[in-house]
Amino acid sequence: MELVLTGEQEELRATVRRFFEERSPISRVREIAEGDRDHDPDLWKRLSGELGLAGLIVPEEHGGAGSGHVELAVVLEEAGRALAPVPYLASAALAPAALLATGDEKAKAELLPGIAAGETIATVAGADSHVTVTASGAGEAWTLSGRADLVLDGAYADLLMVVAASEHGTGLFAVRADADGLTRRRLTSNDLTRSLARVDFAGTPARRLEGFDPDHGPVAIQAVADLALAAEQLGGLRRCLDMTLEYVRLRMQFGRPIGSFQAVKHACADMYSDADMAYAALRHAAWAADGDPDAFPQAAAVAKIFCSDVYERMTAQTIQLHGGIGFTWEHDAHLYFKRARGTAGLFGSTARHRARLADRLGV
Amino acid sequence: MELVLTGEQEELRATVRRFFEERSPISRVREIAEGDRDHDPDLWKRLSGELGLAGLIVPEEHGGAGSGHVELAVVLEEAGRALAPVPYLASAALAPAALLATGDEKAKAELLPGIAAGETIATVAGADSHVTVTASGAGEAWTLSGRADLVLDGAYADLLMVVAASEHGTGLFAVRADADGLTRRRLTSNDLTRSLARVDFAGTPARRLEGFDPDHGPVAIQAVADLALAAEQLGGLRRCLDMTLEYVRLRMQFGRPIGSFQAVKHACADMYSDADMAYAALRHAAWAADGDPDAFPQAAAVAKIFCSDVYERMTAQTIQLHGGIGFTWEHDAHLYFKRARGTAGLFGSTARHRARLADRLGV
Amino acid sequence: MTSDGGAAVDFRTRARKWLEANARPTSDAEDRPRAGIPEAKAFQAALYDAGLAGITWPKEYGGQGLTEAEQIAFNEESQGYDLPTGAFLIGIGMCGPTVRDLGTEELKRRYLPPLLRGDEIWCQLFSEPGAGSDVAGLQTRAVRDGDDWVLNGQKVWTSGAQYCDYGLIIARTDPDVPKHQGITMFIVDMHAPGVTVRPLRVMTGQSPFNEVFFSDVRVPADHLVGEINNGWQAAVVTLSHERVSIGTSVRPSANPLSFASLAAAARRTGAAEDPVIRGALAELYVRNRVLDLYSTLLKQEARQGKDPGARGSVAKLAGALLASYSAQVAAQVAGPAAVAWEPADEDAATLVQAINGTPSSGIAGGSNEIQRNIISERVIGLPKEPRVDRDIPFRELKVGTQRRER
Amino acid sequence: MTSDGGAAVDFRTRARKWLEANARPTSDAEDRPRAGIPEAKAFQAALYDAGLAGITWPKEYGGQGLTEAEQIAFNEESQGYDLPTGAFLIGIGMCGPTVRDLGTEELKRRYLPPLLRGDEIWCQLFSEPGAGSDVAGLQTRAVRDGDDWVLNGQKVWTSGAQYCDYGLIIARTDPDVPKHQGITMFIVDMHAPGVTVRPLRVMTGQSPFNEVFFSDVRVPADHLVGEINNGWQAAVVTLSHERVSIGTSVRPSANPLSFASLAAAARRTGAAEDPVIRGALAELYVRNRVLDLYSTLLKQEARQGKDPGARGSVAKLAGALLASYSAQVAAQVAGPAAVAWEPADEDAATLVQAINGTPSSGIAGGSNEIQRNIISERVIGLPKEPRVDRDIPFRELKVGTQRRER
Repeated sequence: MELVLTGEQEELRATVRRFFEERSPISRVREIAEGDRDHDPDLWKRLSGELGLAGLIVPEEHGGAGSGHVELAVVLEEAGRALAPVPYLASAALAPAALLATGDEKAKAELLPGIAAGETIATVAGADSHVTVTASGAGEAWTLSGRADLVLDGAYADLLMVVAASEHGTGLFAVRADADGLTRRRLTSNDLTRSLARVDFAGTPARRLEGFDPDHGPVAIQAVADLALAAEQLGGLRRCLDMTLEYVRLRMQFGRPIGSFQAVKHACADMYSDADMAYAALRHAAWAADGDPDAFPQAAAVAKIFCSDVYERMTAQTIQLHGGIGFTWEHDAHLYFKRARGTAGLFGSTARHRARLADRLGV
Repeated sequence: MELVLTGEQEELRATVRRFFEERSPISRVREIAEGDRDHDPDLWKRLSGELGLAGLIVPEEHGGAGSGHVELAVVLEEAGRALAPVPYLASAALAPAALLATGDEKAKAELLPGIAAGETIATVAGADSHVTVTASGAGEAWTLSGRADLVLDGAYADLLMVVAASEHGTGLFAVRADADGLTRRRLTSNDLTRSLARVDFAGTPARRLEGFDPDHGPVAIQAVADLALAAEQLGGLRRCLDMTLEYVRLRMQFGRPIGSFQAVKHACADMYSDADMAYAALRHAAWAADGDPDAFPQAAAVAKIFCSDVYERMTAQTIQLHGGIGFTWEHDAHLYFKRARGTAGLFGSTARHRARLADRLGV
Repeated sequence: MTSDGGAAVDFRTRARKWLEANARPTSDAEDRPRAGIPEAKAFQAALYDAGLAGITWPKEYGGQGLTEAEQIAFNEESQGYDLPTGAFLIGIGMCGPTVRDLGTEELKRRYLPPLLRGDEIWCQLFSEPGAGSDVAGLQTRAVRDGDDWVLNGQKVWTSGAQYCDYGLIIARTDPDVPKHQGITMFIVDMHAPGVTVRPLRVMTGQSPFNEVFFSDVRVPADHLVGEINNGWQAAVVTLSHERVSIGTSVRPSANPLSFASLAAAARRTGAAEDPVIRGALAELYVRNRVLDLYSTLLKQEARQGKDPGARGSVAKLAGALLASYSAQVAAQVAGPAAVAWEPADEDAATLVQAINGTPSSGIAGGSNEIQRNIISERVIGLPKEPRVDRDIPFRELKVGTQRRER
Repeated sequence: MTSDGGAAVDFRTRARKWLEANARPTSDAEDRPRAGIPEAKAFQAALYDAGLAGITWPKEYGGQGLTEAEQIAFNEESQGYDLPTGAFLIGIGMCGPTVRDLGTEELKRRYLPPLLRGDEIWCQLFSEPGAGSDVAGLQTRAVRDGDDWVLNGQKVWTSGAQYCDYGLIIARTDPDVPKHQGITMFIVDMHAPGVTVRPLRVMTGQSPFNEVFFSDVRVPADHLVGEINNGWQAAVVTLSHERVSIGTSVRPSANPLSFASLAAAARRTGAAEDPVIRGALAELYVRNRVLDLYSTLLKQEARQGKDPGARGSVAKLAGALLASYSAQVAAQVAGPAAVAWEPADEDAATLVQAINGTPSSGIAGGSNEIQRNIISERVIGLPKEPRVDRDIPFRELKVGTQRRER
């Protein structure tokens, strides 16, 4: 087990943080969010182009960087910290994970290069192993029916990878944005910095991917989804800790910085402890993805459960310790508060994660 | 709704408190508890005789005081505060409540006077509407089979009122301590100040009480059980609050009373708030028993759930704020800590109470 | 449950009849839009003209000169109604009583009758960006100039400032003494030149409060309430009326985070079948119920002459913690619908807006931390912490964030 | 996962072989009684004689003079074994290192070799009834008399005092200076006249600690560790070794409150079918697991040269909170069996005893409140609170409860 980042990984973090600070300051994030736009195309272009990060975990043979999940987690932490309005989680984590969970070399060769280049924005419907879409057909003629909910960036993605049930067990299907019988509606998301869609399939033609294990495939996708979300959460919650610690040092009441009052100090100590332990949980999940694949789904679930709870507590306390200013629209705290609650409920609630973990642990 | 005690009720409290302080100081409680005795017969004699409190809710026609449940709750609060080793809850609350839930005037006339005088120590098996004993027979020839667990004072009571299932629905049965086929074993109780028994019935002859409604009877008994336990809990948790507030004023560390540190102050504020609200919840349940009988079972459940949780938190915090001394055997805190956990699990766990309350509320 | 004397019985009957004829039952509340200011003013004027406003206030200032018994009777009778009196609560509950207690005879005669009749609406101007929990750290200045005082500074969290006519403001009149000793209270005309009201948007997306800026706003010297430099004591009077006012105020109708609303939602969505959620809903019921019972207990004790002291802070704190718990249960009940919803799904939008509003409950009206200070010091009587700002001239004190402009 | 150099590989092999031959695997732990002191002493002597004790200690004081790499190798190899070395942990982990760091050459040569070999067992004597969180408020006095110091006072929470040979004690040598400045550390012979050890019964019914009374106990003047009146700094050294020691100590075997134990119990009783309990068990697993991972992270960072600073307090605090949560889950899982049980039901008795022991985790070794102070001040760097006792002579300070005898 290796929980300490290498120097290169820390450098990657510094680079990505600087990139987001320069290219996607919070004023820009708000502009996108309040303008009700799906994402920031310019930022996405730079992130995939200049930094080449869209293909981070895509193998080099398919135009990617062939890096590991530790690097992926680092980028997602920074994206979560910046609330960056880009489809990074969907297109650089979920979609490649889904494709790589198949043995369909032809599909990989066709689809991954566009994803790695950032030219194809891709996402996954049904990443939470809660399959609500059914597939029927055979050979190359398949159609999908049903509804997938809370599909990340689903309203504007170019390519949807859909986990669907069929007579042959659960399969993975690729659907183009312009397919017939495909209806995508952007939902009103409480987390303004996140684009979520409801996607309806009505006899929608789809391509079935080969070599997708009905049992392990969905678990593999869910594991990456859990890791990716937890990484975003960790980045966000560490940002909240930073802003709170800065504020309690600065804010004077009763002739003292409020951070000198024991009640505030102890609240900060709990926040720090939570964040420091969440960091360990996330590091382990990211390491396990490549270092101990059998343990990965469970490690990712642990990280998702822990980070979800910490993020919710952290954002509530961030507002509480900021007092009135923390409750205003102009302050950033509410963006994180809503992101925390939005992500805790993505890819399965924390309660459902716990129930599944209990199953896995043989309780 | 009347939540404020009358002057007479407050006087009753003062009298009972003084009685326990004089007759059952904690040194005496420990003597009984560590001596592994079931109860303090002398204390019980005085409580029923001198004070006449064993028959508090028994109607005057049957030798009791004919008082209300508000008075009963006041006495139970003081018994809980003193951890008094007497079968008051079982014999003065549960057993009369069970008998009064019947229409069996003959049985009442025969049994209540002895209970009211404190000469018959009585208890109820199955007070938590979780019926595990079955009855068979007809007319005056009934026998009981099965096991009742955690029967309060069941190892030495003279009379057991047993809630049991029969072909005619749930009924109430009276069993004498010397009945055939009756096995009673005192259990090791974590709460040293409480005597609990496992009672096995094997074709045990029993007397069936008339006019016990199979639906409402058990609910009525459970309501009194909930109220009585909650009252004991309230008395105990208020004692813990008192001892903690006294200690944090007295204990000097870092040149200050520890009660001047904000973390300790805020912990005390939460404890005080919990206790003050628990008081309101209990007062309402006690009032409802006579003042709004339809609302009583729900009010009693609310009080039991709330007081159980507060008592558990309160006793844990009492030890925490006392520091090391609070963890010693010689300090009283652990007696209350164990009582809190013991009572939270009596007559149905808090989780089961919540589930039942959800049913009742039509969730 | 009522135990009025003879006169109070007559009063109760009169109130009941008037309410039946003029007020709308709470049960209709959801079907109708909230009353606007003109409608509210008309209602309050009618209430006043019917002799049902300012029930316990002296007659010479527009009140009815009756007793607490009549006030209680009115409160009880009005419980089934949704009275559109929200805009007047601060004026009648806090500002008016302060003027009544501390104002000059001229001020009382001039301002109290129109205040009670709803002809003039009032707001309260205490909080500042740099003075939140530490209200006495306020920086708004008032400097004497001829027959006037000249106000400069900023207030915040002001409810209703956009439609108010007068405000009760505290400002610093002597920065060379410790902070509590150099504050004075004034009545300020909200329509005066130099007063700017700006809505303050909060995290729910709504703007229920305002920022108010004062730029060389002139206040006549006779509009001072209480003594010069004694404004902190005056503010304490105002806040003590706030406590009473909160205790007797009308309930909000149709709270989406109430047990009833969430239980109904859980039945609708099937979440009620989940044992974990059932347990959470039962617990929510318990906490709601116990807090209600606690408020009742305090009221019943008060009626029997037992001063609740600062125990109102227990209810305030418990309410904030309950709001936070309610939001958690709501998110469990709503499930994915609390994350994102069809734009047309107003139920989801309303629920999430309520969830987003809960963080304010631990801050507004005194933070949880301040309530715990109050409970531990004023109710329990634990020692105060060492204070570092008691004896320092305000001028030398650091206040707020005082961060350099970036 | 091991990356030893050549010499360390040899060492590892040697350690592995010795352990295989001499130690008992953890899996056997539940079947056998705990080792008594004579058995433990024999084991430690064999370990020492095999060159496996004091691995990183200097050779001249009985150590092996090897590096941290060999220590890590030994720790890793011994993980599958239940070593009966508990009685020596305080001596080897805390007292010994303090003597090594601060003691005179004579003291080191006299005391360290038998300490490492387990021939002499040590205890630590810091806490007092009046000095819990505030250790520096200690009242035990040491007064110089000829060539000796004479000790009077009481210590408490002393592990192993009933079988210890020597103790590291701090006592007040100058009450006329502020409390931190008048403390001195000594080595005291636990068999000396005037030392009384009394077992201290705790709420579990067990007596894992002792009270130790000192009545005119004479300590030779050369048994002072560090400088006179510099004992507080010496105590800080001891406690810093405690942190490291806790970090590398052996796990308790078969914890009845662990996830594994409680999950097994839940399967046995059927409680595992209750969705509420399933969720609680999963959450318990998560918190256990994350705390383990956090400890691993700190260790891995330390190996890479990143000082963990006071972040050990995060793990300490989290461990205490976890113990409390575990006790809650245990009570849920056990249900009625946690209330009362058949006298012969040892599983229930063991579980409840474990539940009864959890309150100590938030107190012993520094309370949760103290840990939060440390985290906020030493890790985060938030300002210290105003201190009222820094500059006052100890003599004038109030300490403990100082309650009048009743």
